[in-house]
Amino acid sequence: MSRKPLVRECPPTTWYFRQPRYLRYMSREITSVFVGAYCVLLVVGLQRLAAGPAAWEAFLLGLRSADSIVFHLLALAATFYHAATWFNATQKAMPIQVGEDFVPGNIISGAHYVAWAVLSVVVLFLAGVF
Amino acid sequence: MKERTIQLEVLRYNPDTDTEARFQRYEVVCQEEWVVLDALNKIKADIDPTLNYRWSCHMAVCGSCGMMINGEPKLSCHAFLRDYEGVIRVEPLAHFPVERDLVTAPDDFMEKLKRVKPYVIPKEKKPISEGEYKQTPAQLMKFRQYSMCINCMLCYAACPEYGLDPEFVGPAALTLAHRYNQDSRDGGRLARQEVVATHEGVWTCTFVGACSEVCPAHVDPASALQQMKITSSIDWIVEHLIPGGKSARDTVSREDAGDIS
Amino acid sequence: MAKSHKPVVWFPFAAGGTVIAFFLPVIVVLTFMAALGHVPAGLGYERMHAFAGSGLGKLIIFGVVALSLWSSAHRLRCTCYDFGLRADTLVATVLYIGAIAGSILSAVYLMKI
Amino acid sequence: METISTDVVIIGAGGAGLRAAIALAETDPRVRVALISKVYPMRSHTCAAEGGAAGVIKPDDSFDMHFDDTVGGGDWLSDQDCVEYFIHEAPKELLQLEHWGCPWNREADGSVAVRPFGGMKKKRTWFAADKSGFHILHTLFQTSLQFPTIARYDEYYALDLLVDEGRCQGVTALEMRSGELRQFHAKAVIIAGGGAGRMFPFSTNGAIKTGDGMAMAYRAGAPLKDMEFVQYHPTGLPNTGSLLTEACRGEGGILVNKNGRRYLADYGMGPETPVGQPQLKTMELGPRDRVSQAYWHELQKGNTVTTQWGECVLLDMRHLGEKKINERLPLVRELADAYLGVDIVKEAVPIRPVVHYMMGGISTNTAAATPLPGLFAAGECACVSLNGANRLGSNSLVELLVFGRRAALSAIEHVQGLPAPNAAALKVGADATAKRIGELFSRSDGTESMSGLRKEMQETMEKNVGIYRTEEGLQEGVNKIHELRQRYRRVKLTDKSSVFNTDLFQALELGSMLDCAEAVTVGALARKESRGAHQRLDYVERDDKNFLRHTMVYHQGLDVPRVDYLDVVITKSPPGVRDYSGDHK
Ligand SMILES: Cc1cc2nc3c(=O)[nH]c(=O)nc-3n(C[C@H](O)[C@H](O)[C@H](O)COP(=O)(O)OP(=O)(O)OC[C@H]3O[C@@H](n4cnc5c(N)ncnc54)[C@H](O)[C@@H]3O)c2cc1C
Ligand code: SF4
Ligand code: F3S
Ligand code: FES
Repeated sequence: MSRKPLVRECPPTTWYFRQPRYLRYMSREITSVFVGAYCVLLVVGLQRLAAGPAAWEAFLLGLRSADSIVFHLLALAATFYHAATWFNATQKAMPIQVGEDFVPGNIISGAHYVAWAVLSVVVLFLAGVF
Repeated sequence: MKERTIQLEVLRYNPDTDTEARFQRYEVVCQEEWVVLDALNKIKADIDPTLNYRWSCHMAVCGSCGMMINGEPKLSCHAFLRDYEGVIRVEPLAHFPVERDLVTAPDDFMEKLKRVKPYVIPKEKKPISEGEYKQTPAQLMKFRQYSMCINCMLCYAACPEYGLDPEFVGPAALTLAHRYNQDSRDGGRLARQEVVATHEGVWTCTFVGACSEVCPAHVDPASALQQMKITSSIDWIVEHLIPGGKSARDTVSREDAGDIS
Repeated sequence: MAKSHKPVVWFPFAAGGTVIAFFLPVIVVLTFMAALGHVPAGLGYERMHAFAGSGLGKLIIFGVVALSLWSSAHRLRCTCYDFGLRADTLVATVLYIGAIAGSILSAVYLMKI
Repeated sequence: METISTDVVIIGAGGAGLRAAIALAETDPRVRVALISKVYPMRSHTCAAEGGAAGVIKPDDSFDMHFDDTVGGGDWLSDQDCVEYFIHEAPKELLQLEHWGCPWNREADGSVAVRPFGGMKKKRTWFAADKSGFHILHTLFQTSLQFPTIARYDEYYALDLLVDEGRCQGVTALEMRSGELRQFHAKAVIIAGGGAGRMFPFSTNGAIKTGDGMAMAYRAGAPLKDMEFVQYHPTGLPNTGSLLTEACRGEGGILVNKNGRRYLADYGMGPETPVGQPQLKTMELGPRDRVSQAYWHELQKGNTVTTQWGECVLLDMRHLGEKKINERLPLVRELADAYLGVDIVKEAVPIRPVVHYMMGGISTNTAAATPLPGLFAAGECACVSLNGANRLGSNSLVELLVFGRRAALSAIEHVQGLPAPNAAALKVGADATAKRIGELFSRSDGTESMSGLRKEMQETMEKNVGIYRTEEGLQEGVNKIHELRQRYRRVKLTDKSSVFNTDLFQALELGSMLDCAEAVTVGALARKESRGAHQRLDYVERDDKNFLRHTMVYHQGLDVPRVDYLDVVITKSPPGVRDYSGDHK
């Protein structure tokens, strides 16, 4: 038998350079780094809040650094990107059938976007932004 | 008819003579509306009879002619020359061993298809003489999309998780399980869970979504797999967190599994 | 092939993903405003303390923090694998423990408020 | 050479082969089955069938009507005992598929839906959108996976039947990926190798439809029956030959010439029916032979539309509306759009007749048995004489099921009590195959190019054995194919590798097609009448006195084959007039 199948490995550490869609996937996954880091910041904030008014004010003041601004920009991008990919995915995870037809995916995702916008406005309002 | 000369760069590998693959460039006079497969056929007939690849239907339904075209998994009978500029690079489907030239070995995929029990395990048996199982158009639509898979394996070539972990049952096979799970005539879901709800089953999928993007039959395996993750999670909760849930489940699934033969 | 216990980690991941999507962007906006020096009124000590002091507030804060932590820990675990880090058990242990620790700490702090 | 011993070998894993395999496994789990196919089962050409499968199921329909439609559609060349058996088995088989999960379209109440089809008096075509064959094939393939007694040999190219003591007892096959020759020893062989449309340059058939099964049986001494009846489908895409299913017309599409006239009314299928209200068995729902022939006449009259792909007529479906088109004809829309750039919702599609189906094939009786003991055949490669001189659309998919199963039952009966094959005797045949292949590889005086010969064959078939035929043209065809068969002995193999050598397989396929082509031309020359798909300009009438008979062609080595005849079985329907004028008159 002269069979000698050639195995062309999928390069384990660089595969995501092969197609643009893989890069898009990886950037979605990378958002977790910033989300995670931001969560740590929230935990720290809670600790400060528990420690009393002075600690809390110091914490707020501490946010005002160049590093913090850069970090916030990144976190903002990451959370927005996460939100968009997540809402776009809902139509896949939970298709809704009404009668024979399925509700078009963009309606399901669209509804999520609307709910998201409303929720965000409510939070901003409660936080006294306007 | 408009003609156009195109350059194809095709991966060649002959186990009889080669130790590694190499690219070979062909120049082919094509017609504007041709697909890549037409160009390959022309090479085979007029330029180089030693070039090997699979094809049959030329209408995107038999699933034989999947290849990487400029790095993207495609049916070559559905890859229109009008969509390409410059040199077109043709390689065998990624993530499968290359038997020769553009011919890959699909054994792993075939084995996985079989593993998911892709046939009706009837909820209630009934003889042919009693006619058809009633199924409303709505019940049909529930699974029809998932029954459209032509087994072309493009999704396997697109899914990096399959490339990284060949144990992964993979998008098309799992979607086929979902197709039967969703069929109103079927009662075999729990039997299929033995494959679906494992690490190599849906849990290797990280929802890259490439499978659905390349699927020529619009099957949307990514969606099927997400849905199965949700049902598998609910199953798990029933089995482990609800008292009596596990034993009840087990009896059902044993009956289901025993029902076939 | 045995059935996987992945749902234990996946279910909270999915819940967390939803929480992140709906809540984190706006929360980031709030602290970002603070970072820029425009602290929203609601972030003042009094109002924050009152909010975190209430039962519902505690629940919401804990839910958001714990689920988001878990979700990002889980996703990071997969990402490590995708980058070629094959010590999955180790990575998972470290990250999940980290997430759990973070959640416990939040709970402790919340109890103090 | 490795020997694989089994009980029944099936060659071909399309609809017919898979149905046979399942029937064997279900009927007797002790029978070992070897299922050989040159492609993975789901690549078989059954997957390309679009329209649907006919079987009496609705209360307003009757077996008698299905019988009359089939016999009349076949221009009385069908064996009526066979048709009788077929129509009664048809609904059972379709229901069986339903129980196995085939996603048939449904009525609102959950019962299966049926659609109208050409030449059928009632709506009786079961369908799964316009991917009926695809769903049938995949349902069968997936169902077959649960039977451990079915051993599959995917991508094995079957070569020669092994015959000993006058019984067919096996076959030789090349494992395509290693290039190794294997011999299969069995007590019975079922051929389900599909059609041979690739003899023609312009065909709806996939690359694999090269008549290997027919040629194999033919070379082993079994006669080919009625090979001159080649069906042209009236509506193919003019460039690729891809089929636009008859369901396009069943759903209400109309055919018009360059003047916008619904020309079918001029060829005995009128009067015109209102647009969008198709009536059964008239106008666009006439039988395929008549509709294709009408195109030819329009071409002669200069009424066709000249396109960059040649002379066409137009298939207009715009009035069906987007919703119905998407629901019932999604594939058609996709095909026309992708390959021709025409959106059927907005434009009429140019189409022309295209070679589609072989009515003829390995001669079998109603029990699916060939005259060679131990050899059975089913599907398009067989001629059980259901389709006569013209197959009705949607009868073929059911034929696969009915006679695939029948072949299995006959084979089981046949193997009872048979001794194990005599391995030494069969090896003689296998060695002959090995020698043949070896010679092909080592041939140094090869002068004929494979693709060159293939092209000449296809051109000959198109030119001389088309929709309308003449003595002169057919004689030329016979001579030319005969010459090509001689030249084929010097065909040159460029690729001498052992692994997946498609150059080799194409050469072998060419050999099969040349054998089939010779049977087609010789049979057509001898049949001096016009009947169904066999139309002669020099003998324009049907001649029941001399030709109410099946043509039987026997292989004679490199010589011109011998032609013989066999009477048609008539039970209750004497030859009559084929009437497609609707209820008008
Ligand atoms: C485009 C199209 C549309 C159609 N639509 C309809 C329709 O709507 N309704 C209808 O009733 N009919 C339709 N038909 C006809 C019908 O589909 C075919 O007649 C039928 O599918 C043939 O099935 P089969 O099982 O005989 O062969 P196939 O499905 O062609 O299978 C042949 C098998 O034989 C194997 N084989 C061949 N040679 C060898 C060899 N040398 N060694 C090993 N294996 C071999 C192949 O691998 C394959 O598995 C259509 C046909 C076409 C082409
Ligand atoms: S799911 Fe789509 S891409 Fe994957 S095998 Fe099926 S048809 Fe091909
Ligand atoms: S690409 Fe792969 S990871 Fe999942 S969503 Fe598709 S199977
Ligand atoms: S040739 Fe059949 S899918 Fe491309």
